[in-house]
Amino acid sequence: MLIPHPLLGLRDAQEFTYLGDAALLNRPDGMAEGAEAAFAEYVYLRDNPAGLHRELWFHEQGDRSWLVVTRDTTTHQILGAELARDVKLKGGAA
Amino acid sequence: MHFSGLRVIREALTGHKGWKPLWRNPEPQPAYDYIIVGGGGHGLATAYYLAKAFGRARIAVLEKSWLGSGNVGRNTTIIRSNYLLPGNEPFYEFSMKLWEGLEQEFNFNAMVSQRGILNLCHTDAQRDAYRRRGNAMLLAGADAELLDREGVRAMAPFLNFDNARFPIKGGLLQRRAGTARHDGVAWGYARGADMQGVDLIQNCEVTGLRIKAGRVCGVETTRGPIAAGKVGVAVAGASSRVMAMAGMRLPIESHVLQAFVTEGLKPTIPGVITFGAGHFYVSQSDKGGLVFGGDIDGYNSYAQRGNLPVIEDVTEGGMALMPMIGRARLLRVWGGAIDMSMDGSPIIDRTPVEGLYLNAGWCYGGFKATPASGYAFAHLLATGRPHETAAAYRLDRFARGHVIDEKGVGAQPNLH
Amino acid sequence: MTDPRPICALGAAAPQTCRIGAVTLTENADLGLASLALRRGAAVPQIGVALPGPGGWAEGSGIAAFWTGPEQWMVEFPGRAAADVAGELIAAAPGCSITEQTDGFVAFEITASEPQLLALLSRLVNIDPARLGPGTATRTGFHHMSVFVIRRAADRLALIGMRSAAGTIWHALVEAAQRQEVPA
Amino acid sequence: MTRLAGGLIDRARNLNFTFDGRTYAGHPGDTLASALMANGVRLVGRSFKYHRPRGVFSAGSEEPNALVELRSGARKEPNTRATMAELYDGLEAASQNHVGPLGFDLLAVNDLFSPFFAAGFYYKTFMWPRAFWEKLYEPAIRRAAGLGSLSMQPDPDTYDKRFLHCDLLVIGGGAAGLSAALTAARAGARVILADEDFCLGGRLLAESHLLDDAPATEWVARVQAELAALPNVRILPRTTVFGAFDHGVYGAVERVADHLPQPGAQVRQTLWRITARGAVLAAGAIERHIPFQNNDRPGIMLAGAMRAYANRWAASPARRVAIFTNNDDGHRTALDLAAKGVEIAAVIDPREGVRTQGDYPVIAGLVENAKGRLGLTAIKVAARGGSQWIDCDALGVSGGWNPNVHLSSHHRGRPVWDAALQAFLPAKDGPPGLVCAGAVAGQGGTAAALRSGADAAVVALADLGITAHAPDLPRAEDAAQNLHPLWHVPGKGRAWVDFQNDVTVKDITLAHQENMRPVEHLKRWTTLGMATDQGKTANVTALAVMSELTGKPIPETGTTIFRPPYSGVSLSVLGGGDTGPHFRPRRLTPTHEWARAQGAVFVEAGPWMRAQYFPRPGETTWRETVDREVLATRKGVGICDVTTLGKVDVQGPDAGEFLDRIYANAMKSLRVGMVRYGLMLREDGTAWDDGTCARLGDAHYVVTTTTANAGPVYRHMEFCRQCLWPELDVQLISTTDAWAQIAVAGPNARRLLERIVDGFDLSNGAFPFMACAELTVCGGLRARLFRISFSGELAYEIAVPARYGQALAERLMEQGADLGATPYGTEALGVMRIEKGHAAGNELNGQTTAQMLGLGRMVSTRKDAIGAVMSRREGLAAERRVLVGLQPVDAADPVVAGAHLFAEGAPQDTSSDQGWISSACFSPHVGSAIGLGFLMDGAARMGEVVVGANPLQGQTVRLRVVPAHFIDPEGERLRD
Repeated sequence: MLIPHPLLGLRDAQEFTYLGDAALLNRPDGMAEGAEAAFAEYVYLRDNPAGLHRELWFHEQGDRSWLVVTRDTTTHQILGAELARDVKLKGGAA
Repeated sequence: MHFSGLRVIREALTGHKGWKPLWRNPEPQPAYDYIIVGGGGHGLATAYYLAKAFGRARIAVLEKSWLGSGNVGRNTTIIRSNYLLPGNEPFYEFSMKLWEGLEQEFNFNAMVSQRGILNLCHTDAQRDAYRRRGNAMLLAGADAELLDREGVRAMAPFLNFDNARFPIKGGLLQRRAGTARHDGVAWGYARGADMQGVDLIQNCEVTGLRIKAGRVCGVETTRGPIAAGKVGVAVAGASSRVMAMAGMRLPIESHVLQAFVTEGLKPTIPGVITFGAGHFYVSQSDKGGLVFGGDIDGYNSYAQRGNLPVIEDVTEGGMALMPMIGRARLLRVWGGAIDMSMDGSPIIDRTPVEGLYLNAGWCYGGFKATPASGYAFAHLLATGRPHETAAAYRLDRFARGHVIDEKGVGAQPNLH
Repeated sequence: MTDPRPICALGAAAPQTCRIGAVTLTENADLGLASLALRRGAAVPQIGVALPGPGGWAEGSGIAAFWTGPEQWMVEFPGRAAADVAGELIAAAPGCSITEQTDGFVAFEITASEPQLLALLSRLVNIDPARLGPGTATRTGFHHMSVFVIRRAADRLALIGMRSAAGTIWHALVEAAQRQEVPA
Repeated sequence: MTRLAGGLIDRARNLNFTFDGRTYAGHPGDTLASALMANGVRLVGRSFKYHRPRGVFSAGSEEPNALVELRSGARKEPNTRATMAELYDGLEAASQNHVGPLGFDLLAVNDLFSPFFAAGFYYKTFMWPRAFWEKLYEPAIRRAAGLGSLSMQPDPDTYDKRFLHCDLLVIGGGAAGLSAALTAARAGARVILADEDFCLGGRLLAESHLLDDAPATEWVARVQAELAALPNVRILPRTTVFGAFDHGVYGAVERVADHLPQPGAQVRQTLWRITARGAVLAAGAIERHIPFQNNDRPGIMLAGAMRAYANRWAASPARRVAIFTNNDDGHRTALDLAAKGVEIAAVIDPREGVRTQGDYPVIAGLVENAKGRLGLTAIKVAARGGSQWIDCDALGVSGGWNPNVHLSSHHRGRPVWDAALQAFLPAKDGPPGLVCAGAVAGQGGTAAALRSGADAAVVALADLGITAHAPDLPRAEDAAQNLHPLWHVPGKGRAWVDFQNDVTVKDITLAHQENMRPVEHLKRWTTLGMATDQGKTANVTALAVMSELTGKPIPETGTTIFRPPYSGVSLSVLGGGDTGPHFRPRRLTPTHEWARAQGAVFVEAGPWMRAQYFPRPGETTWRETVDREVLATRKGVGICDVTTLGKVDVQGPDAGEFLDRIYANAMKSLRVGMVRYGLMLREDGTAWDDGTCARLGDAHYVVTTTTANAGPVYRHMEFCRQCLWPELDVQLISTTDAWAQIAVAGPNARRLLERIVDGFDLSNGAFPFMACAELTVCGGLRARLFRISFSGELAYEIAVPARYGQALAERLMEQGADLGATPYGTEALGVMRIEKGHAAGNELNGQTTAQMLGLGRMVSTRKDAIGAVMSRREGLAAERRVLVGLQPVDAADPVVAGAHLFAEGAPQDTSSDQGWISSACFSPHVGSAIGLGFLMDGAARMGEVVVGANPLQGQTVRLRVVPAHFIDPEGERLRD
């Protein structure tokens, strides 16, 4: 697998560590009302789609950037990758 | 038709004319009391026990492809009950006991072979953890032995004892563990279920769940709608896709696990051996192939195939552990989509939809659970109550904080 | 009281060097290193070398730098391992986050003719040589670790990895060079 | 001898080799198979199940029969295809899978009983008595099964792994591959041309027809020379591309030295990991056979292979041969062999109105049986006039060709049936970027293959934005095959479909009868296609037979997809990167060499090697050593390298806020110059990691992690920084290796340190417990000092740049000689932390909570932090097992980690289980073994006696529950 790093181009996926669904960017507010239910969903439930999946990869053996990669889980085709930091600053993962 | 050695001889002498189909190819009926979605090992076992042990009738198994095409058709065939946590160990030990009488029960040789599983340890902390686990196994009525280095050497002298990065310090041995012929298990259950009158319907994909007023009343399939009293879903690998039809999100990610087999070799390896310092486990099939595996590829996937780095990584682990396998050749690699749950343990539970039941989240360990999973799921479907050994496998354990996390790695499926 | 004597990453008092066929491997024990990260809104500091963009390595006068991550660089101070290079950098780049890294790493300098160097590279890391021309640097996987690979010139490569793994890295380099030497 | 004239072998040189101990001679250019054939050896191996005698069947990697054990000793390589083994001088080969001599295999008795061994028979028997399976049946089956055997010795050869990058990977160096490579090369693309053979040319080498009026080898040589001269082309002969993986990554194995007599120090094989922007699959086609009764006799082989042996290797399996074909290609074999002086007994061709194309008789009919147990002697031909036996010593069979689509379905795309060609063509949804050419794409004629190779290259390169043009290609034949489908010859007896696994038409019929009809059931029930040849010559034929039985067309009966590897790959080359002591990186502490000189025994701690203990002369057990180290530390001063703890530099104006969010407890409020113990939770609320957080400046903290979690914690911190709170101005960098950190512990610790610091006030008032500072030591050496204690003693950790770690250790020992300075290792460290009740990896095992660890109050409720919310879930809050100390009632009793805890008198079973012992050691301070454990309601049970049960080792010990502080419970020593 090759990950299209937005700054470094195609890189061997072996350099990366996978975390999971990019929805993990949207951490609930721990001080808010009903936080426990929101966290239970955040921590444990996943869409797990067969198809396009926005997901977090960490360039652990590279530049230490977290990326949001859009990948098809049925074909492994990758449609794009962004710096997770930029995605979060733009308002989080949809 | 009863199978036996005598029968084989008689048929051999009369030109094999008497063999009957192992199961029928029935047309789907308009309605059933019980529909099991998924004709893999767990689905077939569920139907079998539902009919045989719980006396239920009007049961259908719907399989989108061929019977046994689930993960029962592509795994490394290991059976064991060497678990630590009380939510798991009694269940897997129950499964082990079912394995031990399985072939006689369903009159089909699934080649259950109790040649033992040896988990190697390489540090003192690992040995402490194995001791805790071995004791948990004994306390639950299973068998376990703690071997020291020399004990391991006596069993497996070909391991790398002298030149290893992580020296072998000992191992946890479960002698009753071993392997079973995976396809044989599926076929044995399928044949047994069919003999009990269960309709096994192949090439019948469920495309929708019919739910009225919070209650399931049937399924939509590629072969038309079928009404049902209760629906049990046992489609590990695709659980999220099927349960999405009921509007549910699951604590599951689908991942790919690769497995490997070498060309056939004369007897080389005694039982199952797992490498505690690298991701590698191995056994030898009756045909002589070394069957081995390792870690999952680690990313969400339904593609049923993996990538080269894991192939190299697993093989590297094998070479580090038993360098004498180097001149064997890898014959085939395959990958299966598996349900990786958020705590590494399965789910056998009712769902918020009445009459809809879920059997899922088997991670890479569903095969060994096949008998108990089928039995416990049948118990739940038939009685509405969880089987005593599967009572912890609840869907709400995550929200409530009763996770069953054998590895202690938390809510990250690719680490389990 | 005498000054304590440093040792090299490979464990000896003097750096190792080794010639295998056309390849020369040298432990560069004199390389001073400090990391530099920009704080929010900070301007890129003037430190005597133009800080390069992603994948870049640039040389100034007695100083060099390579990109390590978004708004992060490693600054090289050749021959100045004994100096407080981080302290100097803090002075030169006020308002930046500077961390001394000299002892965090071991640096190996590799020289060989370009074809030999590229053949060696193919045994070390999965980086397309076409994208690792002179003046580039990148961090990548190497024997279950990560290393920085710097193409200092057509015939010079530096490989910088965890100091504690110096022995493993050295072994891997020597072995790769030896495999290269065996006539195929 | 059946050596013919001509061929691509070097007759000037002889190569001697042995097969089953007999010496033969061949020539450079031979394979083991061709050399055996030229020497008249027909019986080469035995089949898997019935141990039927077998000979060479093919001329390539599809070979199902001619498997040998190659070489000897530790280099013995089982299941090697004789057709792929390039001959070298001194080659040793032995037949395999027989008991007794190859010609008289005792296990051939299986063949007599074959009616009992029909498809799936073993699923129906061997069930009683139950215990007999493992004891009797299975061992017997295992001994009979398998093929070759391993030497059981480590592989002595070396292997290489390399990466390559290219624009176009051309797989296959035949007509299509060469033309594709030439096209791409001339366009300036970076090209890799890989072929599994040792000569380029593919099928061109096996044919007699001309290219531009010259032998095809001339064109091959010209193209090869041009390609070899171009800097943008790399030719990889002897290289099998075995797998197509994601995003243009291909795995290939080059057999670098397998053809050399002495592999010696040379790399034997190289694993190439090729990243290709595009690829052309030009792997040719594999001929299929036509099953008939006893069609597995040695001497019966693929007609195309027979032609290849004649043309390329100048070898014929016999002087008198027959051909059985359903297409024109079989006639070509007859012509070529006849031209070489081989007698053609007949060409048997079932097609209507086929005439001879040369000087050989044609019989319109079918071959329906064969004679000659150890080598063919005659075939029975059924023709219109009736059946007759025809004497011949070899038979070439051609049932058409199956395109070699394997790699195109490695992404699980299904091959597509082409009714006109009667063959499966590559999947439409094959690997992106892979274009098929030549016979793979159904373009099997030479002219068509040449053209389609060039076209494929143009198309593949166009995708990459590279313009290429087809070169001028030589004139070549393009004869049609005129194939008439014939999948097997009906009749009695056994007709083999899958040779190696002994799957016959009858087995498929039985599978059909028993409703094992889906192709996957068929394969699994009969073991079809599961042999070392992966069914290359069997799968499509089997499908066709099943299709005949079901009455459904072939594509509806099923297709099978292929999985990697294309052909067997040695585990040595796949896993030959980092093995043995180099399996994983070995990280050494800065004091490693020094510790070694002190006689330290080392232990693996994850990737690190740490000093476990420092035995002294006269000490006979490790316990003796560890007790001494502990007591010396507690009485005087001990020093221990703790560099392995993870260290992360946290800087920036928001560093404090950031740390507040990742630690369960507060950090922002930490004063500059102070250190605080920190507990990190996972987001699921479980305790994860602990360490210290030191504030070195307003915007500068240094965080330590446990050794094991250094990597994961850093990753998590970057996740928090980049993904959760990018608005915080904070920068992170690991400094684990940069600092040599040494613990100095014991009542004399201060006195010792005072001797090395450069005028720094270490008094309790100036530098109290949990203080930190940056300072210099030993006359100007930069250092950091932390007053923290893991041992429970007055203790410090001092850090200096890593290169000075050894010097610092030496200096401390030197300066502390009169203070009792003693180096201690991880064992003594463990003993002291257990005595002090500090949690470590055994307690922080990812399954415990802050509450269980007695740290519940550290989880602040006044702020949001990772894991805080989930730590309050009912299941976690209800957890009653908490950390306690355990001491044996009888001081002589052992305490064992991993034992389970029970109330006295309670039954020892899962339901009564009250906890477990997590850590244990002998405490020289207490004078007995002690332990830490998690016990139900432990805090309320101080003084109670419980039972520690270790049934695994037959131990049951009475233990008193005590506070988890065996030493200095008030913490006076460390604050002193």
